[in-house]
Amino acid sequence: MQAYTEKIREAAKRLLAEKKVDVVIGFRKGTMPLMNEPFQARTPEQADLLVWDGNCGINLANYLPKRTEKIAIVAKGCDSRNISIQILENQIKREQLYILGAPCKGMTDKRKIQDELEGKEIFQAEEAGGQVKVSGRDFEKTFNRSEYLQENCAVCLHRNPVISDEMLGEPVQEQQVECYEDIKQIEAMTPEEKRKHFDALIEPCIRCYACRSACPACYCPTCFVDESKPQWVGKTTDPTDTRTFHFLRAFHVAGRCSDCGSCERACPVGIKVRQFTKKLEKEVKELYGYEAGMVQDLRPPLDVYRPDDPEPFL
Amino acid sequence: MSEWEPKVITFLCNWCSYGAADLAGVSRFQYPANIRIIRLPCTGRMNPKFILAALRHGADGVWVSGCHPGDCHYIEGNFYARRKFALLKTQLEYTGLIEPGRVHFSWISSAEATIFADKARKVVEAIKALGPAQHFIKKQAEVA
Amino acid sequence: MNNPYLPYPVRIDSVITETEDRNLKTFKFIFLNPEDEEKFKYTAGQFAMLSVAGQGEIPIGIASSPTEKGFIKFTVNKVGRVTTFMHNMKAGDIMGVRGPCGNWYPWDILEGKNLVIIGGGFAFTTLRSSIVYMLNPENRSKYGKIDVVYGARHPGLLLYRDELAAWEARDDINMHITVDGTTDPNWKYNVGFVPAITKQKAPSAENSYAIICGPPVMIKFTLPVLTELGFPPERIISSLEMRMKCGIGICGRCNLGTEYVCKDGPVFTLEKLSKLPNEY
Amino acid sequence: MSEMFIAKGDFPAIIERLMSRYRVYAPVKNGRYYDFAALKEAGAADLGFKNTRVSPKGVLYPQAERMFEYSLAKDDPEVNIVKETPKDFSPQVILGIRPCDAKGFKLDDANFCSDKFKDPWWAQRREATTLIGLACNTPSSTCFCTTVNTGPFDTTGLDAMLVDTGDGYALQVLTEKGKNVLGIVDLKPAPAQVAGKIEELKAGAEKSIPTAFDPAAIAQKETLEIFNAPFWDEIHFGCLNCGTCTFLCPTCWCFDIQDEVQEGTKGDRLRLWDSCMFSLFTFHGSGHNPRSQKVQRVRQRFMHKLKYYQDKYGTGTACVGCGRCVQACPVNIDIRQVGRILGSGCSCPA
Repeated sequence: MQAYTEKIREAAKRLLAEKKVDVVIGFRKGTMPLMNEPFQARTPEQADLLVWDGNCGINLANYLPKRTEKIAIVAKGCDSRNISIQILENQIKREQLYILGAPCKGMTDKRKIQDELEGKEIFQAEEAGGQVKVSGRDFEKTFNRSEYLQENCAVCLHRNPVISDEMLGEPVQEQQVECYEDIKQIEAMTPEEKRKHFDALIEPCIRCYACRSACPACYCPTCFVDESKPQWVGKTTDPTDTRTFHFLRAFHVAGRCSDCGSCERACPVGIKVRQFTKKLEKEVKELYGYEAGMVQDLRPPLDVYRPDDPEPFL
Repeated sequence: MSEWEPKVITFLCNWCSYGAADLAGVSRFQYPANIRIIRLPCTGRMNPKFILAALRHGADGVWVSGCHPGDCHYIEGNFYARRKFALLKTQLEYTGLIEPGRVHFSWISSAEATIFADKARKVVEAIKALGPAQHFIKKQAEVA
Repeated sequence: MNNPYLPYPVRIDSVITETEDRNLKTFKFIFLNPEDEEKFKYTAGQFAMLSVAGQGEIPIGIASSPTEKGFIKFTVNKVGRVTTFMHNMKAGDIMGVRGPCGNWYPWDILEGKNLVIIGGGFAFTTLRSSIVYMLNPENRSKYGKIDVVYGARHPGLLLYRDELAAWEARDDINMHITVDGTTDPNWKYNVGFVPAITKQKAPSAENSYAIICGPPVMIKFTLPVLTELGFPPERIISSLEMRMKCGIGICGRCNLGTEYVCKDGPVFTLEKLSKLPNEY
Repeated sequence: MSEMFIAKGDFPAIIERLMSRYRVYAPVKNGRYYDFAALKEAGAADLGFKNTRVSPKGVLYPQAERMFEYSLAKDDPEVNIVKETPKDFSPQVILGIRPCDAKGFKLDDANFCSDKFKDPWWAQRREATTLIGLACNTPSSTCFCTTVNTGPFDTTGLDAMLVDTGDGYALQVLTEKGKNVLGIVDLKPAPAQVAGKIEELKAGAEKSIPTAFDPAAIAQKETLEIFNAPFWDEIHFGCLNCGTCTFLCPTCWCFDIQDEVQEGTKGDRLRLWDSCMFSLFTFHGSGHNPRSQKVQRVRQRFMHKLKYYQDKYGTGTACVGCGRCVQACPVNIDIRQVGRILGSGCSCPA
């Protein structure tokens, strides 16, 4: 995937020089190993800072809503799906965008690699081929990237961008994976077990709302957690409030979530918040045959109806 | 808890199910007094937050009822509601916030007073069988 | 340990609807514990946190003057959760007041000076406090000429109309009441925006200070007028509004540069403000 | 003051002794991360940590705290009167706090206890708390404490400090408070060679931490010059306004006050951590928001830490270089980089 770096820089310089766009949104190399920082290049010189590798997990679509200038943006499969949702929901106009499609082989899960190192700190990481070599004080270790992908990437079914103006590489082969294994496990639990499972899951939550802020589908003018008249949810880490928050957050992105994993990546305490959203993704797919952002002019499922929709709730 | 009677917050659409409740009343049909009716213009107005709010404030169950699909006074309000309800109910049960049987949905037209009374009995019975709601009630915050 | 977050309990003595749109009401409070009144010793220009149990707290300028004993008064605009709730409260209800908070108009510096007081809309509360304070027989001789320009969108939106009329009748204060427009054929005061009336009345800047409180747009257009009249930035005083929670410079949200508006403000000279980030 | 020594084998017994008299907070491993938690058993304390995920500020300043309570029942003679909630301010110990975090408490003191007002809860907990620190022998790559006027062996905020010498802990008792607390445990004097060992560890640790930026250079700059500088556009871009940095930070003290009502008859006034990263933080009731833009909020955080605090108190930055925000930021915004940019006045590759 690093081969994209050169192509992104080339495209960025060209687009900026030709004044086709005002900015190019991509990543620059992070100061931390296995991290990159979202970055917008405004000049051809800045374009040389753009990079691409397996640490570009944050969904760049998050930086689009309500912008007015012309923007080139690097988009993975998931990013592109969120962009099409945003276009449908009038957050950004298609004409404003020049999409550099990045077929994706998944993003590295820094935490998974860290877990293998018995608390030792990574000073440096290098990605080459399908491997990541990490090193620190007195150690060096190499990992197969495919075994250390973000969980959402490991079960991703749409690695290729669904819209683009220019592709950065050949489409990659889509995975044939069972993507709802953990959801099915939870479904099989008793109500009591489910409650305990989710209570334990969100127990560490500090209610910072990083999951919401990182989400490319969260752009309500006033989030429900910020409403005061009436106040739907309390602001402490009281268990009922935390449950309410996670439930409603997930419900608000039902059918609009591309499972990009930004929420999980952003969570400072490592909560697997995707367990809430993935179930809704599954239901929407089963009930309405809809997958977020896959078809350009198909509105999200809670925005439309069919007269013969199933009624499993009766 | 022998004297415990459940509180069931009931959201009824103004044009159909509320009419049915009204008709059930004037027809002197008996139905349990556990339901507390909140009138909505349309089930399309129904926001999942309302259901969560009811449960957080101590409701033992929630029942939402509106016009039959196709009969909406606003043409399509309940078609939208239907998708919300489907996802909401599954998700509520999936996350274990409530046990199956605490949240009910139905379509009842303004002429169906007997069905209304019947459904009210069934809803209250189902909720009684589950006992008082416990897990999703907002209590005094556990803080320092 | 003295707890600066704990409100003094007060009883609402009266609620007066000030404006025709019914969005502004003046609450008169009496302390439940008389000794609290002594602790709540304030100066004109300060504000207090009004506390409603179950709703929250809001920072509101003190509209009564320290020379008025036995009660405190606040004029509250209905905007958010607490204010809306307060508008439904009645005489006899119990709530809380915490403070006084913040600094005040620099009365020691203002002694011997002429004052031009410019207010717009409902930002007249601490100005009312100041005027009552200065007009008090014990204080009036300490200050020179007092000019007041006070404007509202129309006559029905002016606060404290009885008092305005009484001040109008006095000869130790020059009132310039104005409205943006009116259909009242008997309106006997000025018509025009505050900046225009300020320019027209042209109070002298000689040995004068200006105190200006009002909506941002009024301030924006009045400041050039004051500059034209010869007021330097260090003699133009304003009072800022910010979202506040603690009111005592701890909770952090009213931070502007090195200052906390609730503790180091809300009263600043224009000169001081020009050195602070303009995020207010 | 005097130097003592605790063999590693004796350490659990010492913790237990402390626990018999005090509530003892210590780093405890919780899944992937460490947190400071009140010990239930001595064995749970794990000093093999780098640093905790969330700073120990929560011990003195809980994320959510009941300030007051009141009755809303119409027939209650004291209806609507806000009253203090009884609280436990019994003596407690934070064991294993890092020097940077302890220094952070000192910086927080300036905010919570000013000349005019004292925050009663902070002040009383602070008074009741004894800090037995643990020096950092092997700082993380994200540490930059030495840049911001503290260090891996800095004792300024501590009442006593432990140094891990391999087979045991050397203990320096630094204050009267520390002496009183540790007076209840049997301590042996440190063997002669320990002092040299400590010096060696200290030098090694300090050497391993590079200087990240120059706080003095930031202090010298005009506030409005850096406030209005164009580089904020670049600094803020990636920020998600998630607030993670502020929640983890040992010196982010901003809070919100909320009322919560139970069943309409009684209620609490709570204070909760809040964050300048949230747009609601400064949102007026009228709808006006002085910091409505993301760039303004990001600027506020960094300016407050690196510039305003320096200017207000003259005691350095409101940052202790613990590196938590650098590690946890989901988009890798790095305060060290920001410090360099502020100090140099440009965003050229500094």
